[in-house]
Amino acid sequence: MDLYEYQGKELFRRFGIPVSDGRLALSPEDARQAAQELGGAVVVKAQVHAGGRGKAGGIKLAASPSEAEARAADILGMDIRGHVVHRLWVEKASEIEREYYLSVTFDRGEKKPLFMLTTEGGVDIEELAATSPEKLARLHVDPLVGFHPFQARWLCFAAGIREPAEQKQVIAIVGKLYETFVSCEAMLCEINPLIVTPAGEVRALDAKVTIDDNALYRHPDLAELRDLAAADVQEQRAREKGLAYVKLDGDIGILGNGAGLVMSTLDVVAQAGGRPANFCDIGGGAQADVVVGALEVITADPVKAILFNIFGGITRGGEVARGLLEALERIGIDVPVVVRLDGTEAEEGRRLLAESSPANVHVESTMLSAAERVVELAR
Amino acid sequence: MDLYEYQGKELFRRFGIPVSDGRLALSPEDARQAAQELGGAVVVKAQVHAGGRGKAGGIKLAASPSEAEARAADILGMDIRGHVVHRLWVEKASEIEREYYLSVTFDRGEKKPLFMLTTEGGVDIEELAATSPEKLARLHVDPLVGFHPFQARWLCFAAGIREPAEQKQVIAIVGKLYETFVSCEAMLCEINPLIVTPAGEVRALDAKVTIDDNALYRHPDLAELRDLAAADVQEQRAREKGLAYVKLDGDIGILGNGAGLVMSTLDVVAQAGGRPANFCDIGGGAQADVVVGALEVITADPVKAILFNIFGGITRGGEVARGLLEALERIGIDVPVVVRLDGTEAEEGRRLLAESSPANVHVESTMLSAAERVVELAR
Amino acid sequence: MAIIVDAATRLVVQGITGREGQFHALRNRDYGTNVVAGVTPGKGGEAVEGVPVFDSVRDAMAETKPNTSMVFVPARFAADAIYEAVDAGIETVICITEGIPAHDMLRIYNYIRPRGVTLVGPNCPGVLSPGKANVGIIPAEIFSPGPVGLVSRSGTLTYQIGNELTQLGVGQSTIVGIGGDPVVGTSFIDALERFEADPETRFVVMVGEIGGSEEEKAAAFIAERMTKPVVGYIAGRTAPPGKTMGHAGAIISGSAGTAKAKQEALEARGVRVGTNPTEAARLVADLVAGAR
Amino acid sequence: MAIIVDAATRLVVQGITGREGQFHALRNRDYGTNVVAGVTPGKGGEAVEGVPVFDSVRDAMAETKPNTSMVFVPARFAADAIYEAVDAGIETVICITEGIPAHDMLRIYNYIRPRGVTLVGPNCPGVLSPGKANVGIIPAEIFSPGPVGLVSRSGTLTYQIGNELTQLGVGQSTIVGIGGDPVVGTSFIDALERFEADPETRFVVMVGEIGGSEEEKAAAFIAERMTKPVVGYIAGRTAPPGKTMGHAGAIISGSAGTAKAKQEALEARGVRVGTNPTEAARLVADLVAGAR
Repeated sequence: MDLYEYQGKELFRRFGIPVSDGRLALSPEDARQAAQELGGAVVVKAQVHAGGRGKAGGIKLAASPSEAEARAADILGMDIRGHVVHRLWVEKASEIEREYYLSVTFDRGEKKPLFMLTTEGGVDIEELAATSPEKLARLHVDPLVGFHPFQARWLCFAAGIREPAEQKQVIAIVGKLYETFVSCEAMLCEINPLIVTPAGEVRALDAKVTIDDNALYRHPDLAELRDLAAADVQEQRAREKGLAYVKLDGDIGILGNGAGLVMSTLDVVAQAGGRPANFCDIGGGAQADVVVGALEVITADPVKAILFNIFGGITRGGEVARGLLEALERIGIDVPVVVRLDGTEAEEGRRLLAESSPANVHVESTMLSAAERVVELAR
Repeated sequence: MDLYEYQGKELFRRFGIPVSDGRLALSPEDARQAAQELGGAVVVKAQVHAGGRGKAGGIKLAASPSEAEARAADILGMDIRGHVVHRLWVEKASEIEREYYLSVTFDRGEKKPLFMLTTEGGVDIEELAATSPEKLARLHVDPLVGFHPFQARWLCFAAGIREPAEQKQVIAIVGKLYETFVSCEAMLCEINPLIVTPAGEVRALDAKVTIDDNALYRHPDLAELRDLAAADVQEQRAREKGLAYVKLDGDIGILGNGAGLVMSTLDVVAQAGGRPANFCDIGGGAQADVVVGALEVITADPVKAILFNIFGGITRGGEVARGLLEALERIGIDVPVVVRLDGTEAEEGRRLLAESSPANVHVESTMLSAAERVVELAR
Repeated sequence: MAIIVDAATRLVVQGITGREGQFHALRNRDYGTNVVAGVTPGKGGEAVEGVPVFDSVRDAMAETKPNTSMVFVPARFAADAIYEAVDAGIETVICITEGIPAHDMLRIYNYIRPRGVTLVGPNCPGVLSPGKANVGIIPAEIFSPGPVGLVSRSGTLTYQIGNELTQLGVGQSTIVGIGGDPVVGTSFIDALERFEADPETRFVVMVGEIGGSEEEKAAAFIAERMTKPVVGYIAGRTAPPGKTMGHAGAIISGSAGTAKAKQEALEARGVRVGTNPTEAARLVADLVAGAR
Repeated sequence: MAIIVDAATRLVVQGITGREGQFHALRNRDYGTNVVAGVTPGKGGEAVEGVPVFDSVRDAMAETKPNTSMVFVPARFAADAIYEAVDAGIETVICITEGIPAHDMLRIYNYIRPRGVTLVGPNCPGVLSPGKANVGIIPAEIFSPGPVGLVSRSGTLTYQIGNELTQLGVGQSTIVGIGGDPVVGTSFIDALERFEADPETRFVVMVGEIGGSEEEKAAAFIAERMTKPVVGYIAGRTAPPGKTMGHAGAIISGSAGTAKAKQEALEARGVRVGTNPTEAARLVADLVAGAR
């Protein structure tokens, strides 16, 4: 789960990482009010889960409340890389002397948390890592032993931060960021930029925090943020049904069991010349009702045909067929449904479908032929 | 630092370990009031850092507020193994079906926290470990990996606690006790007895918690308890001066550098037929003012003579001699002081003493001769 | 020989009295796996169709000497179950459970590695050595003994490719589902290393997907350390960046973790990569036929 | 040879710019110890009487290749300093600092042990191998080279006994102050094991005190594994129970940890125990004389 900047900053504040004062605004009036309360110049920032907000015009300076209102009106409703702006964060404008970059994330290869710090702030970190790795201080933390202050000191020295007062603040922020990372079970905590003001104060000017979905049950306070953060109502509905669902931009609904198989199904449909409308994984061991729910979700997208690709292990073909038949009856699906059933109890499933033989259900015996058939039927 | 039962229970409550409702009482009137507020039968319990309170008459049942007042009057001022009762804990009386024992402590040999659980509650745990080790479930926790619920389950099964509802409560208490142990940096957290009520509720009926003195700087809330817990004003004064001081019951003041050397000095004084009045370790690298402070502390006890045993490493003989001379002048010590100086700058110290040569200062060249001399002078 | 599970496997099933746990424990036993015990706290002394159930892995160890554990307990209790297995002296833990928090797995990984414990998963279909033992939920009937080692981040995709191989008359030495989570106990490299050392394995299929850089690392490992031919397939060629595709680990972050980058990394090291499961299976079948 | 420190020691001093750190670093160097570097964060690039100072142990390692660290930083920062030393690849850490929280030491101990790092202390006077190297605060002038290994929980008591030995004409191979805290990195057994293996050590004196059961364990170790004669002394024969006698670890809990119990455990295993430092020194001198 990705947090919005303002949610991430609220977390930072809770863990003692300095951030600027600000207010959430849902309307231009809110923004005016926020600017008034904050006093002085403010920055109006679009709250969307997309990079490059600044370049896209989603971040504007405003010298007065009325200017803040006008900028908010400009930004609200903007489409930034497919994300419509519904929320703004209005915060006190900061004077910036220098911009750094600091993050802690999962190093999936090393299986350890990885800190990265550079004084080349504001840049693309992947690019920096590729072109000037010597400018990027990297440090792994042993998750059993935890973080120790010497590591923060070493990061500072390695990144070339030597001014004592500044170093002291950065060291404290590194420690608190690790605490945030572990306490909130984050997959990523990124501050880009971490700024130094002309007065020498170090502060997080942005916040990018991703929380592990699997850990949310231990963090009801963070789980609540999800509902607010949910970019897509349909994705949320699918999640509530225990489905992994991703909206795509084509017209063929894709449903299968197991993330790898569904991804592969998208690939073969694309190879056959079709465009998937979504990705829907019913997971392992799904019962008929889950299949019904999944069909409800994917038919909420405008689909011309549906591909049903099941290779049962823990999932049983009979259950899947029963779910499909039930859904046809209950939801009234009239687009063609291509079904490919293999693995556990596949014969049983195929038998059930053959017995009932609904007009719009087409059974195929291989994944490739099923993909070709559904593309054909979607034309 | 040992906590009183009521302080330990307050900690337990904070960490979610069930304890009985109770009130602190400093007078019989307090006890009456407490009993009134709690309602029903109460137990009046002496708050002292000594075992065997019950046998000594320091724990009494009271059926009514007036009875509680009377029992409080009996107990306040009692001397329990050298500890005068100044505080009472008045708590709701518990019905007891069974008594267990649960603790987590430092296993100094294994260098790991050690849990002990037995259903043979209320007994002396050392004795049980010696006579019926099979009745004592013992389990070490890896401090880097932390505690895991399976360990609590295993403890329960090993101790023979099998009733599911009871087991569930004990498992929860084990987890919370570990949390208390680690969060408060305790050296010992002991619940003896851990009771099961006829209704099947599991609760801590006593609390023995020892906090690591060295960690108190990280726990200001616990450090505050120390002032309340301080059994001996003099020990507290010594601690404030950075001295390790223990009051004993003889008449020879003992001062030295290093705990081992001071302990050894007590031993040789005893071998020479003397009785030490105290143990005072000025530590390593003490300056003259520390020596003065130490002499202030040990002369507050009724001493007939003082033995000064210094073998300097980090401690310098000159500083010690200067401190002694300053103390003689400032505090006006008139009892004989036997001095043995060796190690770093011992010559300098001996020279300073010889130059000043106060009438009551006797320099000896060995530890044994110094011990013999001070015993002689104390007669 | 095969790898990870074989005729020497003595299996304890943690969570054996749960619905799925029982179903698969018995299915594994029916296949021929030596299921020596089950563990469900509080049900010690019971039995599941002849498999004795213990309160703890320690008890199961004392009585039945298992060397391998299959973890089938719910996500909230699974990390605890893994620690329990390791603490009791289990050498190989195969964790089927899905949804274990990543920070838990991070600690578990760093805990087990220096102790020499093999962990497969979590969120994986298990390990099957056709004709020898099956530990997990892999439908054994679609596989057959043979020379091809199969390692995959995806369960159903493994069945898909295994099925195609079997239809082409090519059997398998061991099928390892390493799981789709960001932190898994056995990586591609760990599995490849074992296949390289296993005399019964002569070819390897590696089924990757978007996210992370394990396939890229495996490519380097294959080039430097493998003598046996490897065929690859990467799922998610059309997945959009920034979206988690079902598996928590299947996400393209920025420009990293794309199927294209992975395929290129493999091909640059001489690994043949199929563009779909059918093509990958055919590439292997051609290799096997060529070697005959 | 000697144990723990010797002519091969290359010392980095953590906290070298502090008052005591500087004093003892230079004193150790004057004795002949090879002090190659100091570390004080923020003072990298400076020097203390010719000893280069670095910002981190990692930097010191890169430039001067120390193998041993002496930790002289305040208690609140000492645990961090030990982790830093180990992380940088230091093999032997001698921690003089007093007052480190016990839970910190518990974690450090369990961290360093599987990594094969030797930790002496904390809250200890250090290690001296007369004529070779001195790391710590032991006043070297009261010791002289010879056949007796000395290990002790107490600093000043060690000086006392060392002094008496020297006056009796008996020199020492190495003096190890293991420290008086409840959790120390090197136990009596660890030191005894090294003395047993050290050809230059022919006799051992072990100076214990009340609290814990390390002396009892050492007694068993001596009986089972030591061929060299050991003489003991236990301080605190008259200490009352339940009182912490200066050292955090020196406390009699219930009936455990008394000097009497320790002395009996040692004597039961054939270790001669002196009732005071002078007597202990004489017992050793007699042994040495007898062996001549």
